[in-house]
Amino acid sequence: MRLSEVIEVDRVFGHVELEVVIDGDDVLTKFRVVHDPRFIELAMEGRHYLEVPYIASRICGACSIAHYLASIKAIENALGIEVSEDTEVVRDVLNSLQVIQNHLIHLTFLALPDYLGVKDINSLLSKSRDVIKLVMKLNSLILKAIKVLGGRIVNPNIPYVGGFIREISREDLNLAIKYVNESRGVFSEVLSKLRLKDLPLLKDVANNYLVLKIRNHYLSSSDEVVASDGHVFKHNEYLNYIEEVSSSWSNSKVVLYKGKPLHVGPRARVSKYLGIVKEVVSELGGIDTNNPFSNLIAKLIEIKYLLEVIPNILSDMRISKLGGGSPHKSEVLNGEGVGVIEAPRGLLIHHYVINGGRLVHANIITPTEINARHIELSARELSINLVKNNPLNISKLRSMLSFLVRTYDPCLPCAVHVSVVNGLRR
Amino acid sequence: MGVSTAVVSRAVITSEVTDYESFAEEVCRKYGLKRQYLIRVLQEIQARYGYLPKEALKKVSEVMKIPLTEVITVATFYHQFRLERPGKYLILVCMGTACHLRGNTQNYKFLRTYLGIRSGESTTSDGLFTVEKARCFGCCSLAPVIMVMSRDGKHKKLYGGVNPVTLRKIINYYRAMERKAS
Amino acid sequence: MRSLLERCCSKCWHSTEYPCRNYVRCRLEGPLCHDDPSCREARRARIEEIKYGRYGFKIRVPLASCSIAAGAQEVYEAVVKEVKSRGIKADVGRVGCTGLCYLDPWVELHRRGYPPAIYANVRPEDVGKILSEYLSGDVSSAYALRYRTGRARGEDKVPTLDELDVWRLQVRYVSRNCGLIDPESIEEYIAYGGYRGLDRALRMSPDEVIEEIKKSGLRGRGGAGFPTWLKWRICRDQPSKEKYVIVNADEGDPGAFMNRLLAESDPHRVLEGLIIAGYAVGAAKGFIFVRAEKPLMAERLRKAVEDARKYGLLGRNILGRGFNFDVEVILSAGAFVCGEETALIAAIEGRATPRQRPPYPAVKGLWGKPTVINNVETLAHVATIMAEGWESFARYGTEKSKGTKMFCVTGAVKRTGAYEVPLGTTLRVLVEKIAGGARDGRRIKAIQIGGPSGGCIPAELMDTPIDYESLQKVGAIMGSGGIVVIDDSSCMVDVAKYFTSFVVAESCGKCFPCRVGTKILYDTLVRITEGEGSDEDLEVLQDLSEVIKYASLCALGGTAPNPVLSTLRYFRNEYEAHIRDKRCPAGVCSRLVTYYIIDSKCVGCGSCARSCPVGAVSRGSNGKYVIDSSKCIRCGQCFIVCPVGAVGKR
Amino acid sequence: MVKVIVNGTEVEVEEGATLLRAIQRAGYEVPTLCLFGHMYREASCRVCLVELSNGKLVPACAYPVSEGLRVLTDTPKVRRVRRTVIELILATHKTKCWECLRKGGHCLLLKLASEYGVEGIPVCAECPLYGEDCLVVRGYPCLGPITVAGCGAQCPLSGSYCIGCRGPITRKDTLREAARFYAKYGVNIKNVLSLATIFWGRLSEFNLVRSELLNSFTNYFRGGGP
Repeated sequence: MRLSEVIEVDRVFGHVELEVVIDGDDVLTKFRVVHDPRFIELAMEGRHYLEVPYIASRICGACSIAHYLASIKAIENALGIEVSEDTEVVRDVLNSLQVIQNHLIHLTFLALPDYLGVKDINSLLSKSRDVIKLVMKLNSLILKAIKVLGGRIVNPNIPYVGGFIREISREDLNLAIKYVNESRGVFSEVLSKLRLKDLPLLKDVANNYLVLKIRNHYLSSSDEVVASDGHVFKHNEYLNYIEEVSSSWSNSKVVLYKGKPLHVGPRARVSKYLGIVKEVVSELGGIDTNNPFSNLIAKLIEIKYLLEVIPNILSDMRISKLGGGSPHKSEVLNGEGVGVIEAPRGLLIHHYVINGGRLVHANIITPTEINARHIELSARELSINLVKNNPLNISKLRSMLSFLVRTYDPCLPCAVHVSVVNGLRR
Repeated sequence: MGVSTAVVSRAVITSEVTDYESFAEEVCRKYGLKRQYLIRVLQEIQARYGYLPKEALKKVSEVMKIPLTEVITVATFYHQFRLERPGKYLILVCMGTACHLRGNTQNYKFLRTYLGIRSGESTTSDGLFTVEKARCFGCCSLAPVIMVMSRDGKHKKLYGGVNPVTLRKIINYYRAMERKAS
Repeated sequence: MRSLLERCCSKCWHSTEYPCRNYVRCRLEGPLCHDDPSCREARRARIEEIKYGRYGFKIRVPLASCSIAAGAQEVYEAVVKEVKSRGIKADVGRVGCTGLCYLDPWVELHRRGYPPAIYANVRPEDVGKILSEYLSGDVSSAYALRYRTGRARGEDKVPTLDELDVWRLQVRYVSRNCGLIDPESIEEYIAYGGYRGLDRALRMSPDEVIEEIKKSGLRGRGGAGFPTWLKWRICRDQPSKEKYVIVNADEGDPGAFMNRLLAESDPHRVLEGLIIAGYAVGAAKGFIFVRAEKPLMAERLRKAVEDARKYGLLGRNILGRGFNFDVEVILSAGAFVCGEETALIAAIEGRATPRQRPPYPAVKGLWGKPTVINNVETLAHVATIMAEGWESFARYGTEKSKGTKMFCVTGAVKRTGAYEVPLGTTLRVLVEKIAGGARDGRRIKAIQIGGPSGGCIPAELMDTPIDYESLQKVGAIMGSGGIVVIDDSSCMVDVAKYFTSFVVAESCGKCFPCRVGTKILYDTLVRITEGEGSDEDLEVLQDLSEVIKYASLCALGGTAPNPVLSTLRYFRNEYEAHIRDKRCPAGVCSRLVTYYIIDSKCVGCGSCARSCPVGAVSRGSNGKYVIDSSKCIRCGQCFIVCPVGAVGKR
Repeated sequence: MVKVIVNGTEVEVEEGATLLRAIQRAGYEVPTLCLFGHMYREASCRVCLVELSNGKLVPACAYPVSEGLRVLTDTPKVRRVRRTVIELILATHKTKCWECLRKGGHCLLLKLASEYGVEGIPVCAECPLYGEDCLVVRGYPCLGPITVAGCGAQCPLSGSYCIGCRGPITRKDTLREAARFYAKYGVNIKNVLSLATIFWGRLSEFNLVRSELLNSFTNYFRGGGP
């Protein structure tokens, strides 16, 4: 039985095509990113290190905070700049808030329609208008919290190399706490109204993943990465284990961990730190971390857990003065550093080499790039299951495969920040 | 219009009368120190010296109790008044419409280059000639027209239909007169 | 009787303290209070003497600013010397200017019985020859005769004034005495019918005077064309006791000199109009606001005021009617903005900045009192209308624009001069027939009418009748009456730049649109004429001009963009030539013109090299001269001085 | 009392009042800049122009009311003229907004300019930070002095320095003054320029900005002084 389908996946961040070729019983899937490269890393080269975060945060509007913070961490790591624990905590909280906001948007607008078996958001609006309204209210609350700590809802400007430009005071934190508490109530309402169908069944063929080791609370950052096989390595040794391979059919590169494909993201984080989030998991009816589709459940879990834990983190802080003062003047002007952070869609790595205060080399590895090969494998597995026993139903195949790609929540603009054309990269 | 506020008085030709203050006061008294006759006072001062010396303006403002800024405002607003000491002969190039169309702009440029007047200035270095643009004299049939006036106002002659050739003759005529006088 | 104005005998009791009501009429038709043939005969003889001189031979020489500039003073002295040295029995009289400037300096010889002959472009050395020819009865070398008497040789060969287009097509309603009477003699003015208007007006009530002016349809000749009677009516109805009347003799328009001509040739007519205006409006004080830059004009007006005061026509209880009115001549230091009513008032009060209207000056003007401001020509018309009756004025002109108007036609015309034509005459008649059309064989490209506030009309629209409404329609304004004829040797962008530079200099700087807007217009035009213009510059010019027009506080700013708007409207192709092909069609904008020497014509005389201020001209190997365009500052001197026209423009 | 019709609504004002009083009484708003109560009512800024029924534009602040006067305060013609007049006023206004006491919301010209879409005023005019807490004073290479206002100075408001996302000011005098301001507080122009390349690197105006800033900056150090 011969079949060749190219599926333009809609309701994702950016443009991607999934090509499925079935010839007899061997199935080939290609995850083709059609975005043209934006050479962001080249744009960063030659820049003064204080300007790099501003460019990094503009790689993509969805997780601009993740890129911004990762860039700051990479610079601080390169120049050996220490920051206080409180600064790290506020940065993690800020990052977690954007993770929540991203999950919300992805769930309601991109993935939920499949989940509830409707065509798209418009039909969803007509059927469950109140849910959408609630989610919007929730989203605006989260954004207000982000504005308090980050200065702006997108492209934050309060966090700065070495701390914060503007002083973050007790009132700011209390204000953020107020918003998060309020949004927790709204989220529980949303959950009650949502009648979630059970997810399609699929076995993860290569269930190895990478997650950032947490420092203290869930989603806190540290400088170590832990793998599914238990191996822990320092973030600046990532090159020994992670390699970027250019794929001939996609503009985005593909990442392998010790030669094997892997996945990152909420499912990886939850499966690694199931212990911490187990009450929430049970409340939401458990999770099969081996099923790629359970990424959606993992997102719900992360939202619920973070909304409960953030207020406590912020209120526990005994800060006197955070940030403000004159600009950061670093004596050290040369160095190489790596900044790693858990972006909403998974592990994000910024690797800078700074010489004379100027960026000489930059390498950014984004979660979607890491997930690329894994999506192809899962898609292959899913198509095999669909085609194997029952008669070929093209439209079902297309919708299921699109649903699968959507659960990975790929963010294509991030995936192609550097050209794949061989030879260009030094 | 050639009136540059940087007041540079080069008294090259020294024989002039310099009783600025006393004359200014006398004129002010003549018009009864009334604010309304400020322009008339300035006109008489200019008639006597060919320009408005700074000292005279200060005196006028003092005597007529008008702020000096106000006096300067009037002195600089009107086209007729000059704050800088003109040369012995004042060449006024008419900028009326007919004269402009018949080439007086080029004549003005020619005079400045021919007499070697530096940009920003309007008087020759030897203080003999000042070249200025003037408002329409009203004898458009003779366009393009220039008027040569001596600083003390005794000599006033108008030349019509000028071009670089005749301008050179006029300049040489006055230079000859000046050489004969000295 | 030494002068018409003195008492003819002891019976006449007229004096400034006890003025006789019929004093004016009595000068010519008198004596009225007593019947004495000798007094009547004395008057007739005196009038005869005024017209034909003591010995029946009168020589008239025009001494107005423009004629003096053309050398009339030397001609006058030559005539006096010639008459004294040859013992000729003749009176040499000074007169005003007829308006035929291209004749200046001219001389008129008039012997009783012989035709009065006008000789043109007289040089002092020609005087002797002309006198002897005329005395011998030969008038063949005259330019024109006022009328023929049939007793002189060569009379038929010489045209009379009425046969010349330049005179025939004119209606000299207000400028009738110009060039005929001695401007500084009140006696001659009265001898030719002067002050009859005032006499008639004082016999009527002020309202009747206003009614008469209303019937005549007279509108302001200063430029706006506001009905004169309405301005007077509003001022008259104001309750305030103290009112003023002002003659606006500032005439700041470059290229316009009809007010100066009128005031220097027939000052009393203007003064008479002012007194009538004062009477009609109920003012006790009048001002004449004249530029110090026109000294002769100011002097003649001041002399007229003195004479009028001396003979009881000014001051207390004029002509025994209980009407007190005095006049003061104010010298303005010369600002174009003073032409605007409120700025003129501010100038008299101290500094010339216009004020927002309303309140209009007629309601609240000089020192807060109701003030009427009229143009020189308007008041001259008032005096003539009152003397001749309103029908004599209403006979001319169109339905809405009545009467005649003086225009100064200058620029590229054969016969530059000031001509008075009835409103409604077309531009073509004025420019081609009266002023003789284009000169030195060029083609007329545009007519600029209305001075810096006016506009440029293309030659195709020359058949537009001259009146307030139709000129407005084609984008120009009547203005004070300055008409500059532009031929194809001038560049319209340069003309617009010239007028804008004038307005930038004259703007009083009070309101933003005019102060800043005109400067931006000027800078844009300079950029265009230097070849750095771009297409959106044209939009900036168009758009900014319209805003300046709407937003400016006074008429100066309101009309400042007219030259730009009209040249953009009719001569857009020239703008585009400057911008797109970096070329000035007329070869005026020096930055876009390259001068070169045409080898075939160059005779190697070297005058171009000598005249070049920057030494850009050098002698080539073949004896011909070459211009180094890198050094050339494009001043055009070589082009001017080259005797054989070997300098070409590209 | 005199009856005046403002934008169709009738209103009564006392004799001799100005049109502005009538307009305000009818509940409409007309911007004024140069009006200063009884001290200065010369209608020289022309910002308060309104349109009469005959299409003429008159300044509301000085135009006396008359019976049955009809006036429109917001026609397209009025808006266009007002916009250009504001531009002309701005052209002659010294925009050293960083040192102006009216910055941060008290600048009438800025309000008018933003309402009528006239650009050219630095972001500093909108930024409330003054004296020590101004980011340039604290040594940050804030691009506020040389970036076009209009964003409400969001970044400085939230604490960080402006990185010029609304495009450069192209007025030479403002750029020179800004360079002096930077030099005065030890902010190196090189940092400012390099930061500016993020958004302005490709703009043609950028060379103008760079040359102006560099010349006046070097003059400053060659004894030019602030």
